[in-house]
Amino acid sequence: MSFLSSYIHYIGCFSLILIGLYVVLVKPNLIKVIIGINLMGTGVNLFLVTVGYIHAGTAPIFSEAAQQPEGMVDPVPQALVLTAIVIGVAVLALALSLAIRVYDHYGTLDLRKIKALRW
Amino acid sequence: MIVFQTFLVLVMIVAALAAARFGDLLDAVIACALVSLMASIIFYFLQAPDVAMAEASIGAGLTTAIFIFAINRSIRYEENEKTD
Amino acid sequence: MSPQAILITAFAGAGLVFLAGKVHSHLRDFLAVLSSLALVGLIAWSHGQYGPDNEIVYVPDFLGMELALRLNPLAWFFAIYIAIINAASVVFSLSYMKGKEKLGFYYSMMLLVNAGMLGIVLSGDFLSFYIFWEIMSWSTYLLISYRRGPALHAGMKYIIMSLVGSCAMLVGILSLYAQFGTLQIAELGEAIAGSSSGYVLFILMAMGIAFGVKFAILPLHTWMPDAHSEAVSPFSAVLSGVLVRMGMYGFLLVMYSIVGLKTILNLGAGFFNFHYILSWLGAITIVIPTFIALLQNDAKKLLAWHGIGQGGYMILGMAFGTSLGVAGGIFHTINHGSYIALLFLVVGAVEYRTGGVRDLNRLGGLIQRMPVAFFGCLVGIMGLIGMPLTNGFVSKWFIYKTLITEGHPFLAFMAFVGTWGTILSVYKLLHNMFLGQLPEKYKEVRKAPISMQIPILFFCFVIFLFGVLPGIPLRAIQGIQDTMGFAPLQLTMWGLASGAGALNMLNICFAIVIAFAVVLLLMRLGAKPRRVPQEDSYAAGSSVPAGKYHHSVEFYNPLYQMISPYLKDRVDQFYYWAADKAQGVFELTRRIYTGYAGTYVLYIISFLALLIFLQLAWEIW
Amino acid sequence: MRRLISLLLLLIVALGIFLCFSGASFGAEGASRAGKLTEDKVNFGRRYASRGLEENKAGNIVASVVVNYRGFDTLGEVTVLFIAAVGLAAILHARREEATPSKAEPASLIVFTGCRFLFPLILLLGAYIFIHGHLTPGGGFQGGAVVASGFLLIYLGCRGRGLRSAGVAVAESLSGLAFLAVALVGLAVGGSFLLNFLPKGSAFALFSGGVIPLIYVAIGFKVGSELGGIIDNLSGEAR
Repeated sequence: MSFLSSYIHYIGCFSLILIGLYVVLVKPNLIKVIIGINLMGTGVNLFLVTVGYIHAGTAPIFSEAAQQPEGMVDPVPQALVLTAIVIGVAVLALALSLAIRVYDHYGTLDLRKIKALRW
Repeated sequence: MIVFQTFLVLVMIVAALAAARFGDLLDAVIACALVSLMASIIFYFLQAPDVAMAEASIGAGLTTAIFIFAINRSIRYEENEKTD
Repeated sequence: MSPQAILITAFAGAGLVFLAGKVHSHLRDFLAVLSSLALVGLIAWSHGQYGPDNEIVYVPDFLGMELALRLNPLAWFFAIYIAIINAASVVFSLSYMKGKEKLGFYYSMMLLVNAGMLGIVLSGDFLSFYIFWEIMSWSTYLLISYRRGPALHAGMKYIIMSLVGSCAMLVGILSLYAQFGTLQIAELGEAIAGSSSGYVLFILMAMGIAFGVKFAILPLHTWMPDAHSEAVSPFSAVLSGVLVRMGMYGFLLVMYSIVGLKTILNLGAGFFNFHYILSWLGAITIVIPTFIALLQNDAKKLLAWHGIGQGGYMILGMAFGTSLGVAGGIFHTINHGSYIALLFLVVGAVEYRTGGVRDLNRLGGLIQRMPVAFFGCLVGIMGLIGMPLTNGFVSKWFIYKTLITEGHPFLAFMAFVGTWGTILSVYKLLHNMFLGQLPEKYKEVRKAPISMQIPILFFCFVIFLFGVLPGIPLRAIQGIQDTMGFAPLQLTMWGLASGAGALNMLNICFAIVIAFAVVLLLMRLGAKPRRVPQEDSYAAGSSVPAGKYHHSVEFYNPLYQMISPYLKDRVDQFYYWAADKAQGVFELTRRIYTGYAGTYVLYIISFLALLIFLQLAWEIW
Repeated sequence: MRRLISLLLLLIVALGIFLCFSGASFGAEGASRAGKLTEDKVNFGRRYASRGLEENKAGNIVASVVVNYRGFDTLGEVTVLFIAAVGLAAILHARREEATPSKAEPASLIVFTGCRFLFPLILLLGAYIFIHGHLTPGGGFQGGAVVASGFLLIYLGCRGRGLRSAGVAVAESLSGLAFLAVALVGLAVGGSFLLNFLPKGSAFALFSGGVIPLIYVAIGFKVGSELGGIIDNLSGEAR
């Protein structure tokens, strides 16, 4: 149990990153590759927030003036992840729009079949 | 509480594996949304309610919708994956 | 006149001509001729003004080095030679290039090549030498590829070989700087005297590759025929006449001005000493290209191969380091410049009047249509062969005499063989262009315009002048040799006064004039020649259409069939083969880019995994 | 084959990651970390958490960090978002002209009415989230995303209706300009970009935190309109 409590979050986020990497490595479908990148992004976000966590911490939000700041978790990774999520969705949309254009042009999303990508 | 979080993480990993595995891209995207949802709940447990909100609305909501739009405009099923 | 003024004139001329080309074509032509003639004048005026007054540091501190210009006998000699040939071909260009496009660019590039070459000979340190060398190389590239199409390929071949040479030269220069901390040519001469012979050999090799490419010594010659057949004729004259001979200047500079006579002669041991190898290279450079020239049907290619072959004589003369031989080599350089430029101009004139025809099988009988060009061609090939009364005779005499007195009968024999090949092939040139039957389509050909005749006649005059009075250039050459520490030759205005092999051109001149008069007299006394109409010949009882009857087609066919298997340009083939293989290797590296995003990620992950693996392995060990 | 190699490589990477993090367990304040956590100059998170309330009078420290302490990052992030949206519109523009009108059936009346009913509520929720960003969890990004999901609902449920591109562009530009203007006023008033120049008010009140609510509202509008525009572009409705 102590192992679980120590590492389960790390296991979760690195599993996501590795699964995402695996998808990017192996899958030839462009949308699948983007899904993989999305999974990796989620994993990285999770990792950053996990790093900022401290045991028995409270959220970095004061609800009353008397609350002590000592027990708060680190707010900086949270702010970082907040922006990262929004940027992530914008970049994702851009990638998907490119995928749509690729599909319009080549009629396929299979990266192995798109010869023009070859240099 | 840690047991619940472990459960969430396991569900998330299984969902991610499913997203990697499914040949139907729509299924994969739904699995992806599940991953985001689980991540969102984990964020909440990690005392990051702001991030949890963002992940829930953007990761689980908008991203899924955008994926679905894209699939709608291209193809739904992954091609036969011949390992080369 | 300071060297700076000369260079400023040269470069400003190039720039101004380009600008004038935007304004008006006559202004451009006028400026081009004016600036090239002004250069000749300036350089001629600066004759004899050597010494410390004319050593100018024009950039005092460039990366801790001084960039300097200087004027000495060697530089002056080459400068006037460059300027004259360039001026002649600019004058020739006036009508040859008329109506072509991008003329402003053409003229300014001609002047820029000129300026680059002047910069090379006037530079007093190796850095500016290198800079001007590159200016020359690149503007030459632009001029070779001026006509586009296949010319681009020829230009590419040239510039690639030239760049290889430049890189080798840069290696040599950097090594010199690292070794001695200076690039001033005057200081290098003293500094290098104490260094080991291996190092000297390395410098000579590195520089020799650069100069050899420019000079078209045999294994490095392959760019030249292509470049010539694609370049415009006036530029061919410059290219073969002077630009190639910058290699000669470089050899002279490095071998005799910097390394010094004594060191050069003691370089290497036994049979593998430096001047043996150089002279054998020269001998091979004479024989093979001369016979390849025999097989050419393109007039300019033929001349280009001769340009390569004649370089061998210069190397032969220069390699031995005797005063006679070096004088012969330098003299042969300018002689070659005069008659090869003349021949290229003649071919250019023929090409101009016949509408771009250079194929020797399709020309003929132009003697009556273009008498001046014929005369020029005749004088040019006389010089090329080395007939008495021409300057080629004198310089070849020097070289042969050097070979014989130095005891190299084989080399001398090879030089003679080269001369025979020259005679055969240039006779083909003369005959196929000017003698024989005039094809129907050239009935209306007019003689060359006056601006073409002037350079042609000028070079004819130079050839005869230096042939009869070789003392004029030889005295200047003696000035060069004094600065290099050669024993002085005993010169007279007519030739050599020294004992064995004394040469008196005046006597020879008289002898030839008398012989000529006798022959003329005999011909007058004998039967009068009769002009034979073209159709008046035996053709198995039926008359042959005039257009079919042409003597000059496949001129040396039997000989050709005999020697052509031995004379393939295998060096060129080898280069192409090497380029092909290299391209194959580079194609292989393109396989890395599979166009599949997963593969790229795979590379990154592999690298990451490698790092992790190494780290883990490190900890275990 | 490829799969095998990939798995092998990932295994090595996973091993490396595992070895990296085997020492640092989750949520623990180890001896080295604890020592530094209390130093404000070293641990910015600690500094923001301990001083954020008194400096900005904003209860939500994350909002303080996003808008004020790290406001410049947010400006850059909004720029990235803008560029992505513009790029997406440019990429899909060509397609848009030739797009045929969607042949999808209109939604049923219940869905249609439900969507129309829910839409203002969702907008209200989004507005609430970004207006209260400095007090409660949430803020411009989350609120903007909620607003955008309201538009998404309209796209899904009420075919043929949607954002007007001009309106989206105006809202987006104005909100971006508002962000910049607030930041520049700070530069003009106090000499530093993004200075919190307004009176802070008392903590935990709606009008507190100086410029933080203002900027968060601007970000909310901007994110909402940009994500809405992205949805608009991607949904491919020809209008």
